[in-house]
Amino acid sequence: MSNNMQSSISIRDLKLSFGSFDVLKNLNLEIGKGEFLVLLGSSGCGKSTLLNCIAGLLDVTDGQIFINGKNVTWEEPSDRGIGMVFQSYALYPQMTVKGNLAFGLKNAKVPKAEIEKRIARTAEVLQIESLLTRKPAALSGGQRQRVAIGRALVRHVDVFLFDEPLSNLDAKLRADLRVEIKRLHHQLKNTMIYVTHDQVEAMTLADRIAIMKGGVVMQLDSPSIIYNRPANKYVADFIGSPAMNFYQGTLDKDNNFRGDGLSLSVTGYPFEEGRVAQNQQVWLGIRPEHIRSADAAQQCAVQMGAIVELVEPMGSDTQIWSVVDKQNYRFRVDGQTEMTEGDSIRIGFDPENLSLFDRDSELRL
Amino acid sequence: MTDETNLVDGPRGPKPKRAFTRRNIFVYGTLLLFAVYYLLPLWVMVVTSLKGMPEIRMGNIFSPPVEVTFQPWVKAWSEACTGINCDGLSRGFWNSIKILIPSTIVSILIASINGYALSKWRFKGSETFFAILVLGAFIPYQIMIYPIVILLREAGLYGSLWGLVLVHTIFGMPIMTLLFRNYFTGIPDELFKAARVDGAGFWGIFIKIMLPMSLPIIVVAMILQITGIWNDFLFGVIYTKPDLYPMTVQLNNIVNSVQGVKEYNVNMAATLLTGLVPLVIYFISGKLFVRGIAAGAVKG
Amino acid sequence: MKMIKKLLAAAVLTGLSSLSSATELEVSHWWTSGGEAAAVTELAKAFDASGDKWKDSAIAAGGGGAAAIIISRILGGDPMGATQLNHGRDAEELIKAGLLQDLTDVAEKENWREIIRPSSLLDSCTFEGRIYCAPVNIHSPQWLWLSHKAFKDAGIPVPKNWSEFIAAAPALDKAGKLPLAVGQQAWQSNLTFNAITIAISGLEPWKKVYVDKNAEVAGGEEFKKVFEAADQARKISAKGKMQDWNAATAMVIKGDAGGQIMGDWAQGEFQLAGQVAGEDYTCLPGLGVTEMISTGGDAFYFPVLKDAEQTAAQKRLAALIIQKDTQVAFNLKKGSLPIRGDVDLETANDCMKKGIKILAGNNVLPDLSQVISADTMSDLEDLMVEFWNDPSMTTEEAQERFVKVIARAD
Amino acid sequence: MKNLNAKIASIPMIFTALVIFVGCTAWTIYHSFTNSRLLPNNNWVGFDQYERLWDTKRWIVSVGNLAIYGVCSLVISVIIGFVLAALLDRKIRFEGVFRSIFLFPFALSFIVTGLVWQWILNPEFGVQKVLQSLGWENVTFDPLYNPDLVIYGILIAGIWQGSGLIMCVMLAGLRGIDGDIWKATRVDGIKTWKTYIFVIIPMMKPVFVTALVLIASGIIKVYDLVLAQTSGGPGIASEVPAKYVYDKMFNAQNLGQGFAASTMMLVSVAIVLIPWAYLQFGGKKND
Repeated sequence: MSNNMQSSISIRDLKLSFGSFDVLKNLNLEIGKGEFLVLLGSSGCGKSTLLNCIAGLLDVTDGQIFINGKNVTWEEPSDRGIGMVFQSYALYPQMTVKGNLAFGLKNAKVPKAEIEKRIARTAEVLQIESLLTRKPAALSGGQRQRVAIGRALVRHVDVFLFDEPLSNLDAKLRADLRVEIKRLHHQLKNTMIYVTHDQVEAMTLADRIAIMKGGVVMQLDSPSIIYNRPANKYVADFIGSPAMNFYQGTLDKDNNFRGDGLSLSVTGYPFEEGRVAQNQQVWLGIRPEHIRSADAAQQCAVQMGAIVELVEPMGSDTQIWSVVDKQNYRFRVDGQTEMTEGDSIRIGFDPENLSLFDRDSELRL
Repeated sequence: MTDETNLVDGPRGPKPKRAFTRRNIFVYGTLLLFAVYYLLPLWVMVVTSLKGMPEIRMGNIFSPPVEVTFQPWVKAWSEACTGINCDGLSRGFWNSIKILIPSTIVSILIASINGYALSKWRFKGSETFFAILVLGAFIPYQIMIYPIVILLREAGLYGSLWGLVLVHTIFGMPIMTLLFRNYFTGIPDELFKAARVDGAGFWGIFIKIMLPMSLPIIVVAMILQITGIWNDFLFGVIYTKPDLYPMTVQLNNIVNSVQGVKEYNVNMAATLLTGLVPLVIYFISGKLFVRGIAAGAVKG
Repeated sequence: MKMIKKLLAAAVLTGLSSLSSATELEVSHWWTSGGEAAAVTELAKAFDASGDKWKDSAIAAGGGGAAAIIISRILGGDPMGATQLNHGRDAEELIKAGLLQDLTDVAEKENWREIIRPSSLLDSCTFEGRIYCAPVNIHSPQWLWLSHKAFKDAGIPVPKNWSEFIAAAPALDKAGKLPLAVGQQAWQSNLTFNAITIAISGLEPWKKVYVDKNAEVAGGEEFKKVFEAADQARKISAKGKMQDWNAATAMVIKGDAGGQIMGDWAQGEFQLAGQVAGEDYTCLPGLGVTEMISTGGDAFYFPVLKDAEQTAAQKRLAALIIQKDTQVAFNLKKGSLPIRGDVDLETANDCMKKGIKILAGNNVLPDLSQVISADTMSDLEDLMVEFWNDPSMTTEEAQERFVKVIARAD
Repeated sequence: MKNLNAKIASIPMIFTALVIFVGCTAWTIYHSFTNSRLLPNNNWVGFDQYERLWDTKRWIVSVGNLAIYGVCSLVISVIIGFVLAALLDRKIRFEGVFRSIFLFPFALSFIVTGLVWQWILNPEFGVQKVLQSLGWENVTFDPLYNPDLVIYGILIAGIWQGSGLIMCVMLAGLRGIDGDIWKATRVDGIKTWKTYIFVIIPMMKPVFVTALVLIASGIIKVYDLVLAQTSGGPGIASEVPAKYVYDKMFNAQNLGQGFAASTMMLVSVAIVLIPWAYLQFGGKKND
């Protein structure tokens, strides 16, 4: 019925309010077939709420949801052609792994042979064949989450929804399973929507990331664009660790930035088309990894002298907190650095790596 | 993205909800049905206590009184007779108050000390005593009734107010101790250790740090004990004398000593009066009451 | 506010009264029905008038339950000043334990041996030659009380004995009356059965079973008849739904029931309702068959108290109870017989006079509580209350269990 | 000495645990093997009291009543408690009001409960009369006066008083269930009632066990309720063990018999308690 074939899920003017509080505000989103979309944001931004609306677990206040071209706004979750994986795994504790995988299918009256076939296939894909007769209590966290993924998998659906699936796992398992999910996506080519607050997960997994705040999508783009050309100051600040350095100042017509002890020309900065600072009040941001030091600084368009205040060795690299004219400049150097506190060094950066934001709208210039 | 018009079709916004779905009728219907079952006796008590005897004989126990009279209440409170004493339930009420106040205070005080010692000052054997105490909550009272009569007699407390206070303290101890022990266990050890480093001792820490912090649990304990002690019948009848009979015992006496015709309206007024204190506590304390019984759920 | 004032006033009053020289004695009893309360008020008045203070502590739990509370208080070491107790075996162990006051000196001074009639009353207060209780009245449980109104409504004459009564039952039933009213408490079932026993079996088998504990007789022909008679009685009482004895009496008074087997204390209820013996109701001692009554009754015991003042007051109360005036005043209200032969009961009604006559003829037998222990009594009560209320229990089964109880009895 | 103050402060607890709970229980058990009458004595008679006890119709009836009352009140309280809790958990309006209504009888004493239901079930004035006056002339509804039904009459009152507590325990259990489980069943398309039966109830096993222990340990103590409602009648049709103990100890002045009966009560509690303790503490290893 729809010629909207490349779009797997589309969300139109979605609104959700609890009482007078709007959790989601007129949200529009198009998710392509086979796309891996990550909803990223800090807690309370509405990302899980959005996922629950897509799943049909929450009734929307206004707007529409289409999955595979079909209007599912009023459909039950089980009729939407989705599978879902939860943070707490939500396995049925009294059933074996096999029972967990089969429960929904049996209930949907899928023939027995078909159920067996699907379970066998799923178990193989997820490498949980040996666990089928165990109960969830006898599984490790990672194994449980595989089973939970398996439960979504056996449903043979086009859309997978993940609600912070890795948050309950320890760091190492999380990294392993992340890779696994990515591999799975390559293998199955399903549409996947993945909610997380972890930017590493987001950056590594996503085809596109939707950064949310206060029920609104701040930016929807590929990870590299989000990282390199954040659409506003919030996104710039949220993505990247350590966070971006920010300085206040004014930008004159000749592209000279002045403020916070900095005075430089931003010639070479890739301005957004048609965007101009309203009253020349701007934020200037620079990512720590774009600040060069020592010899590398000599090649930079902007250079200055700084004092090392604090050295934080992290193993593979080292974070340096330096001060120029009472302003902090955080940056990253090689792990083998010999810089120590109190050293006078030279640092520098290039204008094309900067980010400029309007002070009022906080939008990227 | 491509064809806007196509997409705007179909359902939009919240799924339409009808008030009278089968589910709603079932849910609210069942709840209302049970609400009637639970409320009916209260209603019957109230209406019966406000009717005159002729109306009770003629009418329907569920119907509201045609002519409201407060005479049964007056009689139940201050005129109903047991033997030649005709001072109604009022004596039992004041007796219950007399029993209630010291019993509640003493039992909570002792239980809070127990809980404190058990959570922060464990000594060899303390866990064993605690286990015995908790298991003791499940022992039928009947098995301990008689030996306690002997113990109280030997202590010279039998029949006295303090004897009954002691009995309430003893039988309230398992659940109360459990309550306080669990609460104090939840208070970080660091706080306790810091106080010890500062030189405070067993009692110092208890009075200056633990007690002020335990106000919420004390309220819960009080609700539990007040309703429990107020509603007690068995201990009141066995361990006190008629002078000190609590309200429940006196209620039973008044209802069972028939002089002439049974006055059901007076009986119901007396019953309501006796239930009033715990009911008021219940409706005032609301959620705390629920918390109390949830905490006391292991009681028995 | 008013309440507080009242309280203060009460506190002041009690404070004042304890200042005076009167000694306060707490007296426990289980007289809680209307007629009983009226009678006990007479005792209290007399005691207060003598300068002491009667502190009433009535226990409404029916004889058995009240005795439990009384005994546990005596055992618990916080006894009352005086207490009603069935004289008989209830008290034996208490006396043995030295918990009850020896009244021998009072008895000698007041010459109880001479006054108290029948002398068996004093005998049951005597233990190893010492006297421990003051009998207050004679109660005989074997009376059939009949409502004239009920029979009139049914259009038949008032029966003169048990068999006539049984014969009249269908007519009463037809007239919408409950033929026989029996309260559902265990002691009432037992009392009714015992009265029927004496009427049906006569004296000798009764004595063999209850005094000698002869199980063979209990299982024999005579008692088979007793159980059959009891079965008839239970059938004509089956529709009654009351618990208390005075609720049953009330039905007789109102004419809703034909009759009730109850002790002579029921008299008090009729009197209180303003009814006249012979006109409004008829009483048949020994159910009109065997004109015998048992000389049980109430007696006061005086637990040992530490305070000398109170001990003296106890003895004063003991003496007072036996005195003529007290006896008359109390027994007239209570409907029971006085414990001395020399009182003038001119004012007594028909029923009491019948009793006095039987007593004078010395047609007496011991009270149940004097010949069997509380334990056996409770076994009997358990059996009888079940028999009375469970129509499916056959007479054979009941008798079989009865034999077992008697065989075990002491 | 270390912890001296703590030990001193624990004296009341130690006293209660050892002297009352252990000592008094042992004392009673010991004396159940004597022929103590009004006063306790040491005349050892072996199992005589127990033989007599189990040969006594009233005790058998009492135990039977307790069994009926116990099983019914376990089953019904758990069903009512769970159904109400489940309904309240369905995000309904006026949840607080309903909860208050279901729980308030728990604040009332058994004496009050017994008297109210005695009144409502009174055939002369209560439900029976109302039904008859509504036109069902031949209806009889007098459970308290029918030996075969009386225990159910008491049951109605007992459940009225106690099921609110079970509802509370169940509600706490339901609220403790991970919300994701519910979401998972919706995604799987499981019907609500199926979810309760196959997923939620199995998950609430510990809550059910707690509820059962709660009810069971309360049942054995039932005394006030029977006393107020029927006094054991009609006949001995509604007698219960706790009342037997009390009557034998104090009325019949046969302590030995009362002690034997109370010891049997303890034994039956142990029968309930030991499997529970096993489940509660032994079962943890499997989790």
